Amino acid sequence: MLLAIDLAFIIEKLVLIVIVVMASLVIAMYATYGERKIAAILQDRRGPNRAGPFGILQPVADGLKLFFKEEIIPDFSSKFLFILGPSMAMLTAIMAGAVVPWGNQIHFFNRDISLQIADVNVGILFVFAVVSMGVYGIMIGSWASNNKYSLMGGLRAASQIISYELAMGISLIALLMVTGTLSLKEMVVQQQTGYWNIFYQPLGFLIFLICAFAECNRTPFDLAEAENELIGGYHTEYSSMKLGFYLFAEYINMFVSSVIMATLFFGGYDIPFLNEANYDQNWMALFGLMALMTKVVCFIFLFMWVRWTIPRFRYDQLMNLGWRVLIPLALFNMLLTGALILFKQNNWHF
Amino acid sequence: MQALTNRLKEVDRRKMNFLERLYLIAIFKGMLITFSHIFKKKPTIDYPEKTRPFSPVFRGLHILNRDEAGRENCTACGLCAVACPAEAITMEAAERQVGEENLYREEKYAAKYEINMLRCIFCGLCEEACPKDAIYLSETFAPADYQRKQFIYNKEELLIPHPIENAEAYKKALGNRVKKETVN
Amino acid sequence: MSITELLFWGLSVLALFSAIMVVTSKSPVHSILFLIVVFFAISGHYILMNAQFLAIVNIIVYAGAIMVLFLFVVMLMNLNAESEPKKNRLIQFAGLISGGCLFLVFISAITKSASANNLLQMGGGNFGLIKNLGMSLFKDYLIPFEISSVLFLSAMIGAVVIGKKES
Amino acid sequence: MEIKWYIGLSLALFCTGIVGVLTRRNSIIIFMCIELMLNAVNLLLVAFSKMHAATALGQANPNVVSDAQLFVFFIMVVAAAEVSVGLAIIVMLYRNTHSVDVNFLNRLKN
Repeated sequence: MLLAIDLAFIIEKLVLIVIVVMASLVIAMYATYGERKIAAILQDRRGPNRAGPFGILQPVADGLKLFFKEEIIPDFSSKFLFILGPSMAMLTAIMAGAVVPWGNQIHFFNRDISLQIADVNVGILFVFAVVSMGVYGIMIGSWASNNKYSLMGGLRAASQIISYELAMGISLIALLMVTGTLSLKEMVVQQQTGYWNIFYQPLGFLIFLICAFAECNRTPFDLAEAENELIGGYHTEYSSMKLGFYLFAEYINMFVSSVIMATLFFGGYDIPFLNEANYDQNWMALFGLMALMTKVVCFIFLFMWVRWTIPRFRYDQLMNLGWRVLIPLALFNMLLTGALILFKQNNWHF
Repeated sequence: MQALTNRLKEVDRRKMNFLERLYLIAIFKGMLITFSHIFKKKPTIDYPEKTRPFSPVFRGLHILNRDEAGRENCTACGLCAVACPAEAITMEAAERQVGEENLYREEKYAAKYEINMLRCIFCGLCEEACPKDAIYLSETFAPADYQRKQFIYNKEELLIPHPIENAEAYKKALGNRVKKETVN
Repeated sequence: MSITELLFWGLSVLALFSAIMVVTSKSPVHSILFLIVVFFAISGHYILMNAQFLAIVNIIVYAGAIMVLFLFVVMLMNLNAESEPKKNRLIQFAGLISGGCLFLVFISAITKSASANNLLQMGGGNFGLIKNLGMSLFKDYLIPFEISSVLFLSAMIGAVVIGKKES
Repeated sequence: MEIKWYIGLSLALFCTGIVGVLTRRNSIIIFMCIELMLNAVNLLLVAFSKMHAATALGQANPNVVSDAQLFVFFIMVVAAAEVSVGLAIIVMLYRNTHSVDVNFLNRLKN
């Protein structure tokens, strides 16, 4: 463990961390561009097309604009907490990338380098913990704003995330019963040799997907920032890059949850109908990464597609869906999975 | 009552059955509808590069016309100001001095001519009132400025460029519309 | 000093400092945030002892759920506006003294004990991993586990019943 | 690491919790101090399980070493249940008295 300090190991991990963080930031940046472009296309518009060819430089321009905006910190607000809020939102958003297997091992400088920052054997629980921490950024920021709309947004976000975490956890339990492991890496390896988990857990995936929408505060569950009733929700009082952090955190969350869903249910970096072992290791790792990214892009598109299709829920509808529909459904799914596994162990006899 | 359109739709208030209450099918249908819009033609025009063709009766910002020799047409008769329902036009007349015949077509001219573009409603009545063919509504529109007082256009801003000294700009300012009028 | 010891001392100082801040800070929201830091420090200790499952469950349950509830309640009540009336100095002093005395008594008892210098293997040992814990949880402790689920259910119903507005 | 440091740390945390309970009047903070004490005990239990691991692993039933960690698990379960009920009580209290001051409760009228 930590006792044996291997310098090359540390450098390798540091490089990986930097790459993952940078990649999440860049992807989040381009997710904002994608969001605007997709929204435009779905509404028969053109979308950003001024900055650079096809508006490709638009996120850079947006970022620069946010940087140079005036910073406003409201009077009476706790200044420290006001800054802590967006920082925590950003931190927790980035952290979940630590346990995701981005690809198989690559062979480089005579070393086998795993494309995963940490293969902890409670990987999925780690993701879960990070997700549950994500609400603090919103709550602290909203409370420190000293604004009733912000506070409303924060409270909504908190109760929404807590409610949907339950269903998410239960749907995950069913998945864990199938795979028998909590390590994301092992799950991917299992799916490489067998079938993807979506075929074993279609209902579980649906529940997980809905909960992921809720956890990321995306439409149709974006009540925490419902602009027509709460102005901007929890980030009403925020300006400049602190607002940028909140918006960025949302997109990073979206990216990370897409990666998690791709890894859990769609084979991660697995390329379907291809036996990876037959080909060169490094190339396969690269293609695996690209396969993962393709799946992720599909998911991000789904997120945006849904955003521009389904209108926002009312708050009581949201709670009803969470507590009265999703949790019983997830419990049913769990029981069904358990029963089927038992039957299978008994060779399909009672 | 007779329906105004044939798109009238009766609200279905029957109790929904289980499948309908799941909303999954409805959501899926909605998603398909939005997805189909990806392939639709975009009605948006890339505005500054491409512009829509103007209608022949389009009324934009005013220009004060000159004749072929570059002399101002306006005689400061004040009919346009009288015709203006928004009272956006003010002017002061002056007498043409000897030696200014190449500047002004007639012996009276407008020493000061101002149009408040924030008051103007672009009705075109000034154009109709003018007996001397001096004022036209051009195809320029959407002026932008930083101060309100900049929107009171004075004579220098309104005058069309000189047709001989600055022929190109004159043509451009004349636009399609004025040409058509001259053809008629 | 090895890196483990360094981490131990760092986490301990962090935990103690935050614990003291929980007790002394004026605003309940600050108290809650410091308590979250304490939980993280304790989770760090669990990881040092290779109790991975407990570390992550500690974060999920305490930091992720319980403290969110606390924060939620404090925000609902808007307690910041109301300044807490101080207990009188004498009682505070007495509380501090009695707590300190308890600490000293325990410490002196511990230092006298023979096993105080028993070594604790940091890291290593796989019984803190989820597989082994799950094995014994669902074999030896099945009944307590089920009972605790009933406890949870009753607590949930109880909370709903208490929180309901009387009509 | 010697066990005494862990015992010292847990004791310090525990006593901080006690001092908090004794000196504060805000019931939410008192509640939080109780959580702090529970966590101190949890830490100690895990440390002890780790200490006994070395000796117990050689024995017939090596499972006993994880008992302490399961205790911690159950303590967390009970703590979660306790918090949900306790906070509900505090919210009701606040609704009725508009205060979370425990001194306000020394008379249980009505």
